Amino acid sequence: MTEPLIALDHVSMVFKARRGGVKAVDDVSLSLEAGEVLCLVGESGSGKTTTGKIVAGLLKPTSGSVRFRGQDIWQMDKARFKAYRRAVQIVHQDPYASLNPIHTVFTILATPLQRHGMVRGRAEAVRRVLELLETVDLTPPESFLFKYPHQLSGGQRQRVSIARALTVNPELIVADEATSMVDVSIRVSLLNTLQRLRDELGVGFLFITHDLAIAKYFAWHGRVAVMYLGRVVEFSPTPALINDPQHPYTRALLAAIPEPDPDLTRRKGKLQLRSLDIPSLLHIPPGCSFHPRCPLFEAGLCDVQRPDLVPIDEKRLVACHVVARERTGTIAKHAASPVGISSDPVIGADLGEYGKESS
Amino acid sequence: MRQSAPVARAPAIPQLAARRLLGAVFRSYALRRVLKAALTIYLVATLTFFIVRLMPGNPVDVYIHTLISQYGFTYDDAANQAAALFAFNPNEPLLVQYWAYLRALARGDFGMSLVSPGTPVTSVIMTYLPWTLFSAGLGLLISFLLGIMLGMVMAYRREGVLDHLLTAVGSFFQSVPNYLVAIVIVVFFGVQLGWLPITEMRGAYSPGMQPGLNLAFISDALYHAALPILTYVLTTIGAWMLLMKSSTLSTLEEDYVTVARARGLRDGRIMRSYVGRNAVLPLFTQMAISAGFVVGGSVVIEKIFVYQGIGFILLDAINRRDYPVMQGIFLIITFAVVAANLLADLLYSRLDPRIRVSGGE
Amino acid sequence: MAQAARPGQLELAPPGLGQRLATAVKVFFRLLAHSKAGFLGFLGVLFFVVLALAGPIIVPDAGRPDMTKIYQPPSLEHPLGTDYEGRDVLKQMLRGGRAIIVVAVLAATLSTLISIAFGALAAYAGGWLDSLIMMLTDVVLTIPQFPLLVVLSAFVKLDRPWLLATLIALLSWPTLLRAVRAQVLSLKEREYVEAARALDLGTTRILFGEILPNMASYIVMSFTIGMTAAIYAQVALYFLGLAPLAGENWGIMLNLAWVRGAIFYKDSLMYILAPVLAISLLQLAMVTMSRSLEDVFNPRLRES
Amino acid sequence: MAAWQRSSASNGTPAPVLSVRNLEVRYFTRAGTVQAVRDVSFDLHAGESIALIGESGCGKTTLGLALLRLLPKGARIVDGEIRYRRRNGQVIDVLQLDQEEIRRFRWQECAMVFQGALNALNPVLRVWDQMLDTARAHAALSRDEVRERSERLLRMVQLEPERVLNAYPHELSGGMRQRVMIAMSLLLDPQIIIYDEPTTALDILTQRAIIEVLRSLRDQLDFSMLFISHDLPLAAELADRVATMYAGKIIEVGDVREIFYNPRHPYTLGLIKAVPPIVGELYDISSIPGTPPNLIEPPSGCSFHPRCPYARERCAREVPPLYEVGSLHTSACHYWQEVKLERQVVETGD
Repeated sequence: MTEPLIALDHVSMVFKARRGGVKAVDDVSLSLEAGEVLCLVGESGSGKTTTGKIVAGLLKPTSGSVRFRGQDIWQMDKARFKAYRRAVQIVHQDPYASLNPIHTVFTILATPLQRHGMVRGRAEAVRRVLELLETVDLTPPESFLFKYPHQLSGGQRQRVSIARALTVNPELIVADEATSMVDVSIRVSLLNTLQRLRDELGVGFLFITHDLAIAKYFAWHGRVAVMYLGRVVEFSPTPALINDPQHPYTRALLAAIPEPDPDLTRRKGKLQLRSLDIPSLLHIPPGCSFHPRCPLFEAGLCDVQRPDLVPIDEKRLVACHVVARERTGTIAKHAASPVGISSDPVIGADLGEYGKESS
Repeated sequence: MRQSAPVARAPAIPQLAARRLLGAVFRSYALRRVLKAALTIYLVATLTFFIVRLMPGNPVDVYIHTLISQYGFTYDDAANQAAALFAFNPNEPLLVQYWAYLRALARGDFGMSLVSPGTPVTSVIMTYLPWTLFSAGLGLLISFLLGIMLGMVMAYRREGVLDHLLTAVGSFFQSVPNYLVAIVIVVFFGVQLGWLPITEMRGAYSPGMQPGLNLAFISDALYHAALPILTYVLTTIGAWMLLMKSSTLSTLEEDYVTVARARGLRDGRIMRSYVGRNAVLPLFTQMAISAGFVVGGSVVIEKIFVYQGIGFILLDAINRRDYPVMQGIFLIITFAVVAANLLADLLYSRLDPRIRVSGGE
Repeated sequence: MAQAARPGQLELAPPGLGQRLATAVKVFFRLLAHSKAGFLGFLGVLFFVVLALAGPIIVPDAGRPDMTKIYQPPSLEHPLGTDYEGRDVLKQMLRGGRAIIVVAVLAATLSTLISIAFGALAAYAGGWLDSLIMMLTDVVLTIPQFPLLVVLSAFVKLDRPWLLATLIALLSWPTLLRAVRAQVLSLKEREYVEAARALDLGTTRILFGEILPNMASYIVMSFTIGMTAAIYAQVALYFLGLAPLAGENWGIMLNLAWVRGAIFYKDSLMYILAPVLAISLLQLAMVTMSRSLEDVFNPRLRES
Repeated sequence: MAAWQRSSASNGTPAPVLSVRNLEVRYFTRAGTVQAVRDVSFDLHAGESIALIGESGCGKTTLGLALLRLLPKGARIVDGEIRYRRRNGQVIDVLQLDQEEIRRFRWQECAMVFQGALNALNPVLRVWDQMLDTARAHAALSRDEVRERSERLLRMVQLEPERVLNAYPHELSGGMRQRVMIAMSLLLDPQIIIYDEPTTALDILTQRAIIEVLRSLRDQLDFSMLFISHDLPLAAELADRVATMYAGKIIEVGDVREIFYNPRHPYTLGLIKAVPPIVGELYDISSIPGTPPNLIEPPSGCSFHPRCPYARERCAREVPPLYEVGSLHTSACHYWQEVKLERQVVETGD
């Protein structure tokens, strides 16, 4: 058996806060093969960005281990750590903060090339930088060489960020919401560029997003891990996750997303959550952290015992007592009905009188 | 997520209680500020002790030497004499002296004046401190209030004639050292033009006035303090104005101000409760610097106007090498500035609900 | 991947140093011209620096006391009149700037170095070291600086420029340190710094290549503010007679003019006004210049 | 106040609540004059919900602010009319109101909920004080009346009134703050509420909650809505009619189903193709080539022509009018007949 490229093994991350610790990532285990695309999907506070930084070696987890080709990165010798460091690169969300305003595109791209001895002399640096610019579809590349970041549009800056990640020939790129701050009309072409890197250069991606539509499009042949309050609650191949979600949280998410199709979206019913409020990371509920909002909640079970991420078939993992019991227990009593979709009005129940008397 | 340092390990059990107590202290903004103020005063007191005790040519040795060489004292007699004056005994180990010094300070005992035998430093301070507090405090207050008002006007009328004029005047007086302003006032308005009865305005109040809380005395005190106050106001108002202007400008950009206008609130209400109150908050952090600056400036200003406040006496003590008085005055000045800062901090926490709860910086 | 090694590409070299320098100078002047006050401030500072360098060379000595020419009014021979000993005021003015500016530059350099080193250290190290540095900073910030300086002057003979500068610097670093720390803290969380870490560019390169250049305007501004603070403090010390009145400088002139009663004679008005004006103008020039420096260093404004 | 027109209910269809005609808004900047809103006309009828969609910088937020005359310094309405019909039938021109009249018009007649709402509430005042401020600025309501009304509205948006009214804004989550703003927008019972990106920057489940709240409010209360959003799904979800904006102009208007199933402008088509549905098959998606235009010097003719796959020589020359392309459906494209939405399924789910 070959070792995966990157593996997180029971990784947790606790941040110090004024009032005790904040558990941003809680016992997460993931693994990524070379060239694979894995999407981390979750809302703000789900720990997806922190997980991404742990994978990129920018944060050291408070417990658990991060392995690169089977070796714990925090116990590597210097040379190996450097090799790992270069193998995993990161592309950030904010195109306005991810490039140093005082450097030109050339300096930004040539610095890592020269630092790691990948080019010799200025001429070679220029040639390689032009090549990189062309790779990320910034054409004609010459016109971008000596531009400052503020002279570029948001989409162009993101492309420079990607080119910068490519300077060290990485095997994995952690893309942290890399497309969410550019306009819709430009987003797709950025995604296409990334997809081409995967196909042509064999770069793997840890693609972090809050947008399931993007995850669906970018990782159709890959897998998606859904995170909630620091834990992975569902982990499965993308088509299965989108079309047959298992965890009540995933189902709620999919049911909640408005569709760009009036008929389809209005057919989606109301959310059936027990509470609208997301618990604070300072007070994560005991047992299953989703239990205060979960429609499948069973008292005495979900609020007491923490569900493990368990396989429910050969490809999918779910962390839910009820779903796991139904799918793997004797025989499921009823086919899992799409929980999020229902016509029962839960929200807006007491809107009764106001309309009548409004003057 | 942007928290910085990861927590290492859960604390051991015995530490928990202590940690909880510390936690409670750190959660209370007011308590934290009071502790910080106390710590500052303690550190300054310590610093002062070691300066006085350890500097080359420290006053105790100088005094003992003087007694021996000029008055023929034996070393022991001289040392005893010095001990009485300095509130510590130079023959004892340093740490014992330090402890005695701290205990004396806690009792409010600053020792005795060297130059005027029999006068406790405390009484010197009590005689002159009120006048500095009065003039510098009033100057600071007037300058702050006037500054934020003018700053808001400048922001509301930005790029207008008034804005440009006030910016120019404000920058000018902010740059020019306050004692130069005082000198110019004395030279021009006092001596050359003779518009101001500069000699008559000297002192903290007119000779023969009975100090008391009556109108006649207060107006007399104001008359004597007018020039120092004017100088403080002129030289600090520029900073307040410019700070308030930029703070107001950025507050005007805030969403809640646009929303308040969308809500149809009256302009006056928006200006006071939505713009003004939020814009003034960042200025409180400048109070530390400003209070220190005004009190520090009082040393020169009081000398120029011959206003008998604590700064005037400090210079006098330095010129006469009256070390206990110097030390006492320096401590009391620091204490006043720390107190002013504490006051500003507490006021700030009253005005900003976010501080009260989270205690963030 | 597209092959970019087309012929003719290799000539595409970045602008040379000379060209860059020329652009920089052009941009600098355009920006200063953009802010007229800033440009005037810059010219003012330039003037005083030249004066400090050249003054004592042009006027090799200030002349001898001449009791027959005490407090003379301005004349062709003595454009600013004479002092209480009958010496020429203008000559003293021309010679008296150097000492002041030298001490100011020394003090500002030292305090800027202290604040950058310890501010960056606090921000980078974090933890207890950060807490300790910040606690000390807060304490020193609260101590009224000038009274402390005055008290210290009773113990230390301030007869050496570097001694005076050191004392001033030791009291004036806290404001800048806090600013540097806050700036480094925010810069080191920037995404481009994180990307540089991922690219393994090394701490030195990150600190000097990514973080510090973004603080250039800040540092230069603070340096100027440090200088104004140092000028304020030392002139006050001279004026109060707490620093030895040896040599010639504007502070000493101020002191002598005040103490020897020059303020009471109309004829000797220029004797006291000249140093007042010179110091005020120097301070004003530095403050106005530092305000417009922000623009000069902001790359966003470089183009168009 | 100039009541220069009375509504005539003679022709059957009631006159619109809001009628915007040829509105022009410009920003006067150092770099030049930005034509943020160009020749915009539309009607909003009672009880109707219109979505104004477009990408950042297309002028949609400026348009929203212009309707309340809340434009920032440097921006000016240079031309046009904004006619508003009061409940009593009196029609006024918003652009002719004096300062005091426009102040009273705001919120009482037309309220606006802003993007994200993270910073829409004054951080130093409790929610209750801000509710009271709003009511006091307009009507002589007693404390108790305001209290009662606020509590009822907060309950309608699924918030606990006692807790929320006593809270400072920072004590509430983003979703709660947005719901407070929605409740506040209803406080004075306005005829029109403008929602500027009401769900942006909120989590998905919170977004859904807001959508449901808005939907149920609409079912029960009598007001018209104008949505401003870059988010197509939100429009699909909540709008009766959709107007697409590009480069400061409205380029297509139509019934929501018409726009989504039968778009007749290449830009609208491009937007729809860039955002496929989540559930179901994987559709082909594509982006619009090029970048949004510079509004200081917008392209000649049809502003979209440099990015348009259907563009011909005429498009660079001739400004397209809003062609009638269907029942109550207009499109500003010379070649609207050729524009057709076709979607390709790339792959089906397992």
